Amino acid sequence: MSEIEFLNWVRGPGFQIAVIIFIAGIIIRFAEILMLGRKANLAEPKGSEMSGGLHTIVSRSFPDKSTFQRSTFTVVAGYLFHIGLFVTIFLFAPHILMFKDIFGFGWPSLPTPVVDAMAVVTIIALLAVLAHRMSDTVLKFITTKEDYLVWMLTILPLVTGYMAFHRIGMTAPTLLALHILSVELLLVVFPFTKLMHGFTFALSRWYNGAISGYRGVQS
Amino acid sequence: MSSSSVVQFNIQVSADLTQNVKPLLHEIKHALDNLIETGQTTIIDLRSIPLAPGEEDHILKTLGLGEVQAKLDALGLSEIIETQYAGVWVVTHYNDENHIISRFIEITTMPEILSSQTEDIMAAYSRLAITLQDDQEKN
Amino acid sequence: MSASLEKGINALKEQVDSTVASFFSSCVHCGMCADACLFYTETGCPTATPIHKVEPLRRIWKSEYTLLGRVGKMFGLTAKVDDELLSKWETKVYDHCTLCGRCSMVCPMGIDIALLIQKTREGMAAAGYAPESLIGATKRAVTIGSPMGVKLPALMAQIKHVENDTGLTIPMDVVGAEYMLLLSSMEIMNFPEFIEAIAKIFTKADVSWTISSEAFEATNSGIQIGVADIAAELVQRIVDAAEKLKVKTVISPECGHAYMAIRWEGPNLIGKPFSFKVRHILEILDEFRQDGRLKINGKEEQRLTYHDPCQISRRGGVIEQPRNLIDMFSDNFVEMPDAGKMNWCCGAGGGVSTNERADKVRLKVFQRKKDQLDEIKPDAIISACSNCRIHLEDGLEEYNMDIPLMSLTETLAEHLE
Amino acid sequence: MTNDFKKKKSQKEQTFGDVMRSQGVSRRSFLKFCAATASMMAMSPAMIPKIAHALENARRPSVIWLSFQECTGCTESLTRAHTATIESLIFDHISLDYHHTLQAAAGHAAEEAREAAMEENYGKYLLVVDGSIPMGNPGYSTIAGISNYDMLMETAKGAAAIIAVGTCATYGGIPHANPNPTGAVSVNDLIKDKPIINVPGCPPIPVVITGVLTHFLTFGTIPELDHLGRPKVFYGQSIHDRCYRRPFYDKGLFAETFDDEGAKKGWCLYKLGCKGPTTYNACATTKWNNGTSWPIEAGHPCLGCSEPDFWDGGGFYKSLSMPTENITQTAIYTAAGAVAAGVAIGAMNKSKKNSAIAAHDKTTIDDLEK
Amino acid sequence: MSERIVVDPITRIEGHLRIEAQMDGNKIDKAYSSGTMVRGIETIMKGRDPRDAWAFAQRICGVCTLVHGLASIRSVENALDYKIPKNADLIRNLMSGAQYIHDHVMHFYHLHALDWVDVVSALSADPKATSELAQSLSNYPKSSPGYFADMKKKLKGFVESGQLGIFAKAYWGHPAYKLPPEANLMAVSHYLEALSWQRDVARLHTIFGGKNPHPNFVVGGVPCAIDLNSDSAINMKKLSQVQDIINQMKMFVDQVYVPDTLAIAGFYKDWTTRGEGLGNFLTFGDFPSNGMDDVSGFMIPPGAILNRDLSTIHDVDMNAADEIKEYISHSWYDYENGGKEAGLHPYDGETNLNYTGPKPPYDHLDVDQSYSWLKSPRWKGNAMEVGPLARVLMLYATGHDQTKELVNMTLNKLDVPVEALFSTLGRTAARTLETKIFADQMQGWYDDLIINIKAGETKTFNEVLWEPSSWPKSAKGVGFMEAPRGGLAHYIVIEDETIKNYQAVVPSTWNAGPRDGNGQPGAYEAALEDNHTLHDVKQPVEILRTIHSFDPCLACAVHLTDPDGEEIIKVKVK
Repeated sequence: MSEIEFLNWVRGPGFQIAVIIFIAGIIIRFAEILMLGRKANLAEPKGSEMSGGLHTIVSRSFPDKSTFQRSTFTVVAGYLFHIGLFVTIFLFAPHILMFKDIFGFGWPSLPTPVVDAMAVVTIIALLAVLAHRMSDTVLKFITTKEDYLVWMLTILPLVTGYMAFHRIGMTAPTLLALHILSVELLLVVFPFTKLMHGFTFALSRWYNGAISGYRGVQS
Repeated sequence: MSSSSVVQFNIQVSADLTQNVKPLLHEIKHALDNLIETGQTTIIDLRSIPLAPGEEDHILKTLGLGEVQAKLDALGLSEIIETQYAGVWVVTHYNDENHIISRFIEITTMPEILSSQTEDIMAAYSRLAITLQDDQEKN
Repeated sequence: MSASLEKGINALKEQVDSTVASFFSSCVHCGMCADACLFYTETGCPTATPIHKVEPLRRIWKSEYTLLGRVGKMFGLTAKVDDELLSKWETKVYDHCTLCGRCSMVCPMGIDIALLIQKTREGMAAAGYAPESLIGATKRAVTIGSPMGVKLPALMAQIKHVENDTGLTIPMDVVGAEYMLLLSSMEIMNFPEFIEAIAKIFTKADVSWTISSEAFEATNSGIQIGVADIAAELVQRIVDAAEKLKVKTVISPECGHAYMAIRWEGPNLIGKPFSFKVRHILEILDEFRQDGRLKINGKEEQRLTYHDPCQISRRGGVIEQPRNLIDMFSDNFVEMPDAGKMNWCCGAGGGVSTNERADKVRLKVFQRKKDQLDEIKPDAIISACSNCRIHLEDGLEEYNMDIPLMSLTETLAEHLE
Repeated sequence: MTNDFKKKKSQKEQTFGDVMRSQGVSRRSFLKFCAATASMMAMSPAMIPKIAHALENARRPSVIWLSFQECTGCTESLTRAHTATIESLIFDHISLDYHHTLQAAAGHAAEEAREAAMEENYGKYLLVVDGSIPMGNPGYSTIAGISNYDMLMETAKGAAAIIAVGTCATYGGIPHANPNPTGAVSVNDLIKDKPIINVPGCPPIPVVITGVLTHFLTFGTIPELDHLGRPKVFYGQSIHDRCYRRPFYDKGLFAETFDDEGAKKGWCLYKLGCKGPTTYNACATTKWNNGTSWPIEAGHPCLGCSEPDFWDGGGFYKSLSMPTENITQTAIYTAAGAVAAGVAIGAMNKSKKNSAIAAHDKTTIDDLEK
Repeated sequence: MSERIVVDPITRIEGHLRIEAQMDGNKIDKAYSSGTMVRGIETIMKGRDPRDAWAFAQRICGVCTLVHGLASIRSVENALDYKIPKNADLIRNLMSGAQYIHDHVMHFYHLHALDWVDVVSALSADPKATSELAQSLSNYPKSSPGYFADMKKKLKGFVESGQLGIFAKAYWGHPAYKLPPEANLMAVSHYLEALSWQRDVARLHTIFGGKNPHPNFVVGGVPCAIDLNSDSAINMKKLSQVQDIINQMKMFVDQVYVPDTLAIAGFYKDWTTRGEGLGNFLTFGDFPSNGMDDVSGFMIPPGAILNRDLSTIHDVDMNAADEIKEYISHSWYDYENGGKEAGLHPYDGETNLNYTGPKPPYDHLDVDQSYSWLKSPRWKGNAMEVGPLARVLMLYATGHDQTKELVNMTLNKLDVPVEALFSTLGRTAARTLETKIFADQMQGWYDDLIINIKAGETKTFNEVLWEPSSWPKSAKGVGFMEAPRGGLAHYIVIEDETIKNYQAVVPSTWNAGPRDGNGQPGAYEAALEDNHTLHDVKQPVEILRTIHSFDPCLACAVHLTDPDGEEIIKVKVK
């Protein structure tokens, strides 16, 4: 297979397969979760599930002072790579074109050098996260193979994307194809790993907030 | 013919698009320094550098026009121009139809193409000898 | 597979619902829950990481309720729940967790880890992996009516004592009373001052109240050990008594998990809404305050602080009320760091105090409370949970701290006109 | 009269230097020619003396040009070369002994010319091929009743080297595009035992064709090739890397349509589908038709024509970051299917849980004490 | 028994053409024209983005290089009712006009001239006499004795090298060559001049389309933006280059091409009485001044002429189901809808490959069965000739002043009657005359463009229908034009934003197509059957003259599609 054939494959059938697994996986995962159901709370409510749930969806993005002090690294590095991922995925002009092709609409992009710098920051943040994970007593203890796999699959599109943009090491079509392929791998594992938190975070935060909200506590 | 507009020095130049212009001028500076220090000459093929429309004109304009301008007629016209920076020459070759076929910036005391070539000198010698012999025979 | 293990696994399967599934789906192993757990912060032992403690439940969710896990299970790739796992996890789940729910508050994914532990205990208990002392307490609660073995005569004796001391009447089995007061065994046996204080306040506030001779015990060992069937049985006793006496409101005393059990879990355990209201004593007192039924005489000048019992504050939503009440008699109130819904557990809730095996660790993790107290150096501590009180006293003694400890209700009663 | 055209064996071995001298070309002119040649071959000016020496001694080889499934665009492109013009090429550099579009002879005579050139220059002639070869059926393309495959194999046998000109000959090109109705293949799909230089492009840049020819004629060697068999001097860098619009890409300034402000100011054409980033060719430096312009300068995105399978790259106006298939439709169908599957799987979960509840065995204190 | 002679390959054309002639003694009795190569571009185009179609269609032919691109663009615009800015029409006219001039000159000198010009004879020319001849014809500057002496020297050196290259094995010395040595030397010189000239004028395409061959187009306008203040758009510098090119075109056509044609024609007047062929002529019309919807603004009017009757111009309806149909009685195709005998309008056209010819290598085709990859298009059942002759006749018949003037001048100069137009030579002359008309017209389009730009109108592209989501669910359209070789029409059916069917009905199918079911021959065949006696059947230069007068361009003429219909024959590896 020539490199352009490879590129055509990852842009065509490969991408389709990845999207099919991604979408089907997510929907199935949600069905799996939601259809398990949850018993209605019979206790006399003191507050609102809805307002508690909605509040928590937002509020858990902002740790309280004491938590921030205790988990400074996790919070800062987490913020950095999440923002970095958001910027590099959603605010890079070529990516927006892809979304436009799929959704039918686009949005403004950030200047390429900003995205480029952000990619570097994100890669560094992810490396730091890994180093932290491998050195911190708790993290080392609770980390599973899946965590390393997911880390690898998350940083791979960034690294290949960075290499493709700066054309490091291989020919441009190969680099671009590898970049797209790495994204496809990410899409494929997404629904079946902890990456799913990208979607279920809202659900779990909502439940947490709803449980507390019902009792009149803001969580 | 458009290409007969040999070297146009008064063209309006817009923003420096590719950012190749400045490095090129710096390279010329280094080559000049090298020429002074070691006597080594440098030739830069302008066609090998990706330039935006208008940039070649910008370079030529920056280099300006110096004291020496020579024209060759060898399989089409050639123009050899010393720029306002002595030692920096712009050599432009045209084909029979007056199309530019190549353009070089040479950093040298004198471009090789201007010198008489040994083979040509030898051929000239024998031609001259024959002419003189013919004259002798005629007379 | 042994029958008990099978039963345990089945119990775990029953526990998985959409909340559990969404929680496990969201965990990214960030480890922030560890920093929120005093069992980790004070021991430095990573096995105390909250999310780690719910591994048995996670395995059941994964292998039974996820596509990938089910496929993996077919090929023997998905991790299994077995006796070895459960026995290993027994201490993690019972000794190293007070169900304080602080981890549930910091998880960036919003995972209610305390809830998951509660559910895990259901499986552990069903499979026979519960601490002996908790089993004993539960047995006493079911058979005798109180985990500490307090029977009606003991209560009546204490009441008699109080009535003699104060000249007040403590109404028993008054049909049609507005409030029915529950008491925890500890209050009956260790802090009869509490009964006295209530009698004093209620009399002054002029409310109709009563204690049921058939269901006076507020605590619920079923909740602590994690056996819903037993918890429901214990709740049912109170419901029956309250219905029999036709009271409007049942008052949960100064006991954290009792409030949780009767107020929030009760109706769900018995499967139907209550025909009466349930309030914590502090809620009632605060209502009195609002209604102007409490007149205060003189103020404490001591530097007071308030220890939030987890099940009342963070898990129960009674946070403002104690502070309103303290304000009535104190001008020198100081909050601990992280006070309110983020306050740290004393270290003995969730059945840990009952679990003799955990005595050492609960005193060790008291260090956290000590640090909090060291920072503000109060003259006295007020709390509103008899379980907290006992453990705080133990802790203060262990760490040679000479700080008096007071019950909010009792202190309030002292300051009544 | 044809007698005048009888070969004079003694003169056949003339070198290029001899030809130049016999035409009275001076050394200086020759050097100038070499300078232009170096420039055309994208070689460093430092190579000029070497080129001069090599050219001096270069012979005028026989070239056989075969056209198969093609559009003649490659030949047309060859005629547009301004350095080593087609005239100087066919009169001075090479002996173009067979070329459909240009040769005078037709029919049997044309075939005789090919056969004669093959016989007389066996092992030495250069074979140039444009067009793909249909393997679906020999009848899909014939010349003189001979299938393209047979003619290629027969002619390749005695060739010193083969130059595959154009994307059809190098990678199969447009006939090879999906669904490849004639089973078109490239030259190097069929020939494995000869050196092959691939000169792709649809068509290739005129001076790249002559540049490659000249390189072979000058040095008698195959230039350094990349992994796709392309001469690195011309195909060593991507269009994007040498594009004068690259700074706009880096700044994130893109033309959104063909005549908006961006288009007028020469902003990057990435959003309009430019394949420059994945295309290796010399357009950005050599430009087209004597440096007049090139597609991107003329406002059109690069089609990627020097790359294999560029026809199947998912649309010329779809940018490289866009999927080539209709993902929206895929997503909608998938979602619909997945909802059904999800409901089924969810129902399995639900029933599993219900059976667990049904299997609930009430726990009593006796159980606990066991 | 009569002899069957075969000319394959027909060289100096685009594509792969084979002619078989059934002889009656030395006279051609029946001629058979066969296209021998097929690629399947129409099949390949199915399912693709209609906006991409032009690039595929353009690769139908690299000689006509832009015409299929333009016809394709127009078909999409017609289907979508997509209006384009005035500037885009003017630039397209300029590009198309340049194509004519470039293509016709190259055809004359590089593809056709060697049928009339004996290169060997040029070696015996007197440069001085050649110079006098040249100067008597025009004031083209390169006509000094020294110039022709140089040319002769160059040619001599070439011949003496012993490697004749492209001139090897031709029919040099054939008695059919009638030019004096001086005319031959002049023509050979101009052969070389034209090579260099074409290189230069092709740059017009490069300026607007980025390259040549295969310049770029875009549905909805042209890709090049206009901005006089930008280095990176069409600016004054580029426009003045265009003006220079137009001047060069005009100069060469006026001073070299037209005089050479007339001079050479003067020696071959016998060729005004043969090679007529069908006598039916067809044009689709082109070069709009007011968009493709306004036929009255076309420079070349559409119409059909039957049986040489110039007084009656029949209307042509591109979309009428009963006018244009393609037949496959003698073509290697099969119609699912109607079989071998049916004729299909291009919207319903099919191209199912069905090779039934002899297995290569073969000597003769079976002309009673299918014998070509070309179909047989017919207009209202009539075989029609398209191309320069059809256009000149159409312009002549509709009273186009310059055409009348040029035609009359030519007839007078050659001293032949008007019937001489219907011949091999008439066809070649018509090509020269229309080149002159286009070379003059180029300036008009250029001036209009400049006026527009100076008035501040710089729009070159209409983005309104660019996004496929804005298109109707289904649409069909025809993009027609006059290509240098004749009327060209691309038919497109668009469904769900992709191409459902695509059919190109091209000039060489009209001209080079095989017989239809009624035995009615195509234009090549009919022309060859008209009064062709071969002097030497082994050197059939006469066939080349008539065939080349049509300027064959075969790649375009070849259809094909469904791979299902193909018969796979294993290739034997020797």
